[in-house]
Amino acid sequence: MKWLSLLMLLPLAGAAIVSALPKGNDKAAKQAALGTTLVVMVATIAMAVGFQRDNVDLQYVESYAWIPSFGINFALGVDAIALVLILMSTILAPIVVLAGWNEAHGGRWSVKTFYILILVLETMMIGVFAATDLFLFYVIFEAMLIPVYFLIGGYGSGERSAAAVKFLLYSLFGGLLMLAAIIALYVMSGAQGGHTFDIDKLSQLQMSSTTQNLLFLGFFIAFAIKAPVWPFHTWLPDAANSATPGTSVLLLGVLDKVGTFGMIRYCLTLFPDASKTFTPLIMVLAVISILYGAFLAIGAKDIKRLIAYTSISHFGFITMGIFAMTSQAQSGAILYMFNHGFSTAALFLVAGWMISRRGSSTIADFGGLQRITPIMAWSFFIAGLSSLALPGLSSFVSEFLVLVGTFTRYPVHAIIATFGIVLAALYILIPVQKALHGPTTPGNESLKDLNLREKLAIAPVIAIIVALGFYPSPLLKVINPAATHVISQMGFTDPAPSNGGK
Amino acid sequence: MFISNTLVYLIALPLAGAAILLLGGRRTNKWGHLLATAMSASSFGVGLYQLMLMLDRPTEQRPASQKLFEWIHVGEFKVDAGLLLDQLSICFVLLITGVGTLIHIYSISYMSHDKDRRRFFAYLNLFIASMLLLVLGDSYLNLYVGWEGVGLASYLLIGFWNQKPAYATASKKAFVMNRVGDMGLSFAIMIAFATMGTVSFVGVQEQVSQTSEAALTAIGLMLLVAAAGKSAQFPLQAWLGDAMAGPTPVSALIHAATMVTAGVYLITRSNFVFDAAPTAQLVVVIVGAITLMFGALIGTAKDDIKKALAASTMSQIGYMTLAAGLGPVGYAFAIMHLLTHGFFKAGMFLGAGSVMHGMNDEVNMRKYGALRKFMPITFVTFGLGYLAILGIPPFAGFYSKDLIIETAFDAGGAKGIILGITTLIGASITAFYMTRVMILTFTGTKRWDEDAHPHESPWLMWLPMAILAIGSVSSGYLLSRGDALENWLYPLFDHSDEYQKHLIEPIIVSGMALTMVAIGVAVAYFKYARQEVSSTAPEDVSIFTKVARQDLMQDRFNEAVFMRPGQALTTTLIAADQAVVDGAVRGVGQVALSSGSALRGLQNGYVRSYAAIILVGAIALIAAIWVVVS
Amino acid sequence: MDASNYLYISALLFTIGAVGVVVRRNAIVVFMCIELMLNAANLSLVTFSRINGDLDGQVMAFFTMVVAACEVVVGLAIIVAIYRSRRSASVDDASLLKR
Amino acid sequence: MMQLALEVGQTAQPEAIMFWILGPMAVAAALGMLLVKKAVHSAILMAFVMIVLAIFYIAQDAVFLGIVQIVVYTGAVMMLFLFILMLVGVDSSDSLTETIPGLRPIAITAAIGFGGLMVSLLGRATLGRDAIGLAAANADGNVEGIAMLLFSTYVFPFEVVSALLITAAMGAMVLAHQHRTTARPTQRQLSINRFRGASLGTAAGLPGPGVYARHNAVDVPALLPDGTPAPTSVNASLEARGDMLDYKSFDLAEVNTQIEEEK
Repeated sequence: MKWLSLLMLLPLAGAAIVSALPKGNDKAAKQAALGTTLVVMVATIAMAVGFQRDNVDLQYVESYAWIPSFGINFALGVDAIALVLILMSTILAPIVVLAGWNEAHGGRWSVKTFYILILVLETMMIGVFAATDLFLFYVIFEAMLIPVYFLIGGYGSGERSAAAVKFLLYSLFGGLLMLAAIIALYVMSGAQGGHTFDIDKLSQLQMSSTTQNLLFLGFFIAFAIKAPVWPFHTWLPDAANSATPGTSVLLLGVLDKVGTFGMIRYCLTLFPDASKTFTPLIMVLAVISILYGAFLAIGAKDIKRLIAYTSISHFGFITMGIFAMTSQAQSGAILYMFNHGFSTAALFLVAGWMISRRGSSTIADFGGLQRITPIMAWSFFIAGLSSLALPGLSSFVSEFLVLVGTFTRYPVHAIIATFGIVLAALYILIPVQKALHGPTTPGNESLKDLNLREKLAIAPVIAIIVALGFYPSPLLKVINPAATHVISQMGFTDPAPSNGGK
Repeated sequence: MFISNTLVYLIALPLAGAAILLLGGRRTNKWGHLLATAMSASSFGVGLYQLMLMLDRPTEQRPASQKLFEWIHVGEFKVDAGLLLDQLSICFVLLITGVGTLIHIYSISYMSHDKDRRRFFAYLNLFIASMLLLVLGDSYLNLYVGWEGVGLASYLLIGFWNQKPAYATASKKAFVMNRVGDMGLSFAIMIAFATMGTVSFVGVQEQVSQTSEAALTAIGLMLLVAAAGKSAQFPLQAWLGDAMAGPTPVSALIHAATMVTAGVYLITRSNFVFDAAPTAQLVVVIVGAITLMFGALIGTAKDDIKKALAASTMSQIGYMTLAAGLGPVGYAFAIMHLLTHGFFKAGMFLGAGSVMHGMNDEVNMRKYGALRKFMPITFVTFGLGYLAILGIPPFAGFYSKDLIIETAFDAGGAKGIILGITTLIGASITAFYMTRVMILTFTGTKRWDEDAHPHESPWLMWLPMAILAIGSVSSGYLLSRGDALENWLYPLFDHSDEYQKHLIEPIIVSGMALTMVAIGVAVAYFKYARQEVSSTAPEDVSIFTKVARQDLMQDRFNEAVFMRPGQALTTTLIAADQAVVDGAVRGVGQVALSSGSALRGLQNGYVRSYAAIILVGAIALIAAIWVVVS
Repeated sequence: MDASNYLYISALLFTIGAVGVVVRRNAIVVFMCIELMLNAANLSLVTFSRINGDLDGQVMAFFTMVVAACEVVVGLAIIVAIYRSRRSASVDDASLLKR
Repeated sequence: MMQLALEVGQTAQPEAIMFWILGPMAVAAALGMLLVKKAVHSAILMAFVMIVLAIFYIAQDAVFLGIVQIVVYTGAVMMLFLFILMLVGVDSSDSLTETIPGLRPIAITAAIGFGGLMVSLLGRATLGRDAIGLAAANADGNVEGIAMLLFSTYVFPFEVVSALLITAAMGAMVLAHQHRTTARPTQRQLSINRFRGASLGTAAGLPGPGVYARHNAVDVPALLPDGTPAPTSVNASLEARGDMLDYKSFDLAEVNTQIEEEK
């Protein structure tokens, strides 16, 4: 069964259905979108069940000739990393639709358009992780910008157009560098046995170290902007601040993962030597991201901005894990990508509800919500705890794996990064104190608690956060072989216990 | 090792209680407190059952373990969700569930007027579960889960009345300072994994002999940082006083009897590490000594009864830490003091709660006085705890504290003398401030506010106090009779360097200790019982008192060294992010824009100037050709 | 007689034509200067033809003449059209392209 | 100087003589084109340059082109220019003052640079190489040679060029065609306008030049009955060109406005 193309076609079909609906029937559009995303989610889970977890090769491989004269194929396939991320994306999609039931109202265009954009975006989210042809990957990588651009610019708030343009410019700049590198790879492949965009074949290319370094940078900067890694991060707070909460979830939860996913799939695989050359630099950038994002989050006055900054910190952890080159750090980083999707989703969705009820996103405008809207407050609190990596919640497992794995090879980096956990406590507890605790401030007395739809949306997210905190094994068992494979391909093995030099 | 499959119920019962109460919401308001108490009590029951099972087994079979499921397996990093119940943890299990249950019972009445009582009990159960996980975890990482779990429960309970901004701040402060300690624990785990390849207690113990002392010292010091954070030891002690914002039963359970002693548990549990790292041990002792004096000094100046008790707690844990740092001999005494302290300090806190209950939640001791007649049971239970903490024979503190003082002297040399004298002076100051608390609260003249109507608390409240008072009286004797606790814990600790002969005869040490205590009591008596006590704190006091009232400047220090620079850094970074990082990007755009508008001047619309530009371009082209040709 | 002398004079005429295009404002004079440049180029072509000993250069010059004729026709028509609407034959007055 | 004289003497063949006489004249005429104020003069100078070029062509064995140059350029194209000049008339565009600041220095500098570069490049490229000459190519006659090439090798471009010519003619017609936006005024309408206009002063038409004037020439204004010159009596183009004589000089200083009744 052609699972992957089916997965990609389903949301498109949903989009077609939504677009065929009569004008003005918003409810039907929402229901169709929700139904589609649920079907996709079920299909993805069905696919994931059949995944052979000890097989490190690509699975569910499909390939169709697309532009034969350039050797371009519509080639799909997943390894464990891609599978996990696709799973995350497709689980998040219905949650986002359900949670943001009313966020399309008041946009520049119709509600129908909003859901068409979301569904098209879902197709691309699946495609970008499943693509095994570099050209296909690039096309989707760039094409994803289009729906997001319209989602931010058309349905956001505040300076949405400026934010959308900033997002687009940053991403296009990175994409341009990557395009140059991709063309270079293509040309070189022509000189070494036939033009191709196939990743496997491209990874066999022989190139000088200078070439490899340059091409690596082309890819890495594109992914670092996407991820985002300091100092390429400034688009994220603006975009997250202006986008609707649902869009922000997809933006931070899924789209940004393309960056870190790309680092593993493309940077490490295609340019192993250059990766090693640049690892010291990248590790430093990652550590800076961790602390920098945390500090900015501590000082943030706007709740959406705060969440965006925390994500910068978390992406620092992911990047650090990827380049630390130990199986713990690698597994941790991959697991972190999955977990971060959910903890950020929870934070953003609840923050979105808070903001839509209060009509303000300034933290200082809230106060004493715990007594007015206990369920909403608790949801936010648990999401926050997950974000600060409290043991027993999912982020802890991944964050600790990253730290412990990094420590075995880069103790200094790991130690500095660990200071991030104290800062994390601050950046979560400060808004918790200001918004949820304290006396109920004027303007908050009559806020309504979560309704059934919202509870239904947030419950699975929190369930996943808690469940994976206590029992991450099912995911880890899928991830581990892939992570170990990446490490061994790079020629690394886990450092043996040093016994402290005895 | 014995494989048990019932250990999990210890944790599962209170955890289920917490889950039911939190998820059940208002529906469980009516019976929630009862369920929580029942869960705690049944967990205690399971603990007793486990103890019986343990006693049935031969010594080397006593530790029991249970593997629940595979938690994190990545490469060589293998951590199972596993529980370990040995002679050390059973002490804690019984203390936690026992005292915990008593405090549940107490809280039923104490919190009966609070409309959020259900939530309070849910948190209490959550705390019990986390604390049990802390002491039952079979690896440092499992311990870590419980470690942060109790931190969370503590955060929730300190901030239980978080509608008051100060209380919310106190809870945040506690959590963040605890996190600093947690960071130490993270480091310890990381170093342990990097050097030994394992993080389980058993694994680390096996690997100690193959590991360099430097690594072990590093692990030990990091564990000490963790312990300092959780146990309010110097320099991470500042949160404990503020933590008194929580309801009094919380102070009794978490911030006196159980959670704050987790640091001592951690050090004792890691005895194999510390035994092999003398430097780390020395630092432990120093931290303990500093804290015991620090806490004691703060205690002398506090008028808030709970804060005085909190300072006392800090000081007493300093004793335990000091003992734990003295090596194999000290571990058992640290644990003994921990257990007796659990009884008498919890009892006194509950007594304080009872007093507050009768005095409209007044905490200022200067507004008490002469409560003996109105609250006889509270007076008696509190008084028994008082005698215990002073170390008057035959009360519990006598057995445990004297042993620590003895051991301190036994350390030998200058170290022994310094430590011994420190502990003796600490005992004297303890006697002073505890006597002060007693006198100010229960004797002397009435200094109440007019609307105060002191009365004895209901039986649900005094019963736990009474039980704890019995513990304060008897636990010391029971635990030290025939060195019961020492022998019980004996198999866990390394006794390669057997008991040294006492350098000073125990009886002399006891004599010295009692003399010091008597001096302390006497000073307090003359200062507070023989003079009129004003109901407001006098302002014309010595600089030392002023400093002590401000907790020896600990908050000022933290503010000046960490908070203000941190805030400045944050503000700077935010500005810099806008100006420099984002500014660089926007600068590029600006350059493009301004060069565009500069170049736009060339497009003036006049065909002739375009033609001139073409001409110049042609010249450039020809010049280029010319250069290439030549 | 060195044939390259013709080339020099061609270069000179071409340069003069180019300057004329830039400095004169009357569209008709500008046009004439363009014609001058084309003719200078033609002279070069003819000279090249002579230097190389074949007639391709002359054919090329012939084509240039035809194209130049077309250009003149269309160009002058444009001038007339512009003059009609703007009452001016100054190229500076036809500067609607700016900004 | 000696050397130059010698060379001139050595190359004192007919072609060289012709070149050294006509070449400077052509350059001078081209320069004059830039410098004279009136477009008509430019056109005349241009025509001269073209004729010189035609002679050069013929001198270089390009008889056909030389003739075509005279017929097409000097005859047709330049006449076209003159026609258009007449149509457009004269206006301020003939002024030689520069209106775009800095353009003239740039143009002159560029011209010197351009010319210098061209000359030096040409010097490098051709100096010291003898021309092959067209004697062989023109063996069958120049016209026949060109015809051979045009209708064989270059037949396709030739056809394309013919299409271009036709298109250009079409284009010129389209561009020159005037769209009327209002109905053409009838004679009646014109007549009404003339008499119902703002003043009756022009009802009889503009005064012709030279009326009541001392000179009967187009550039002499008519005099009004009170003896002052009438500015409207001289063609505006003449005025714009400054070709008009100063009419003040035609002012009748002493006019006896007292009309004596004839008896």
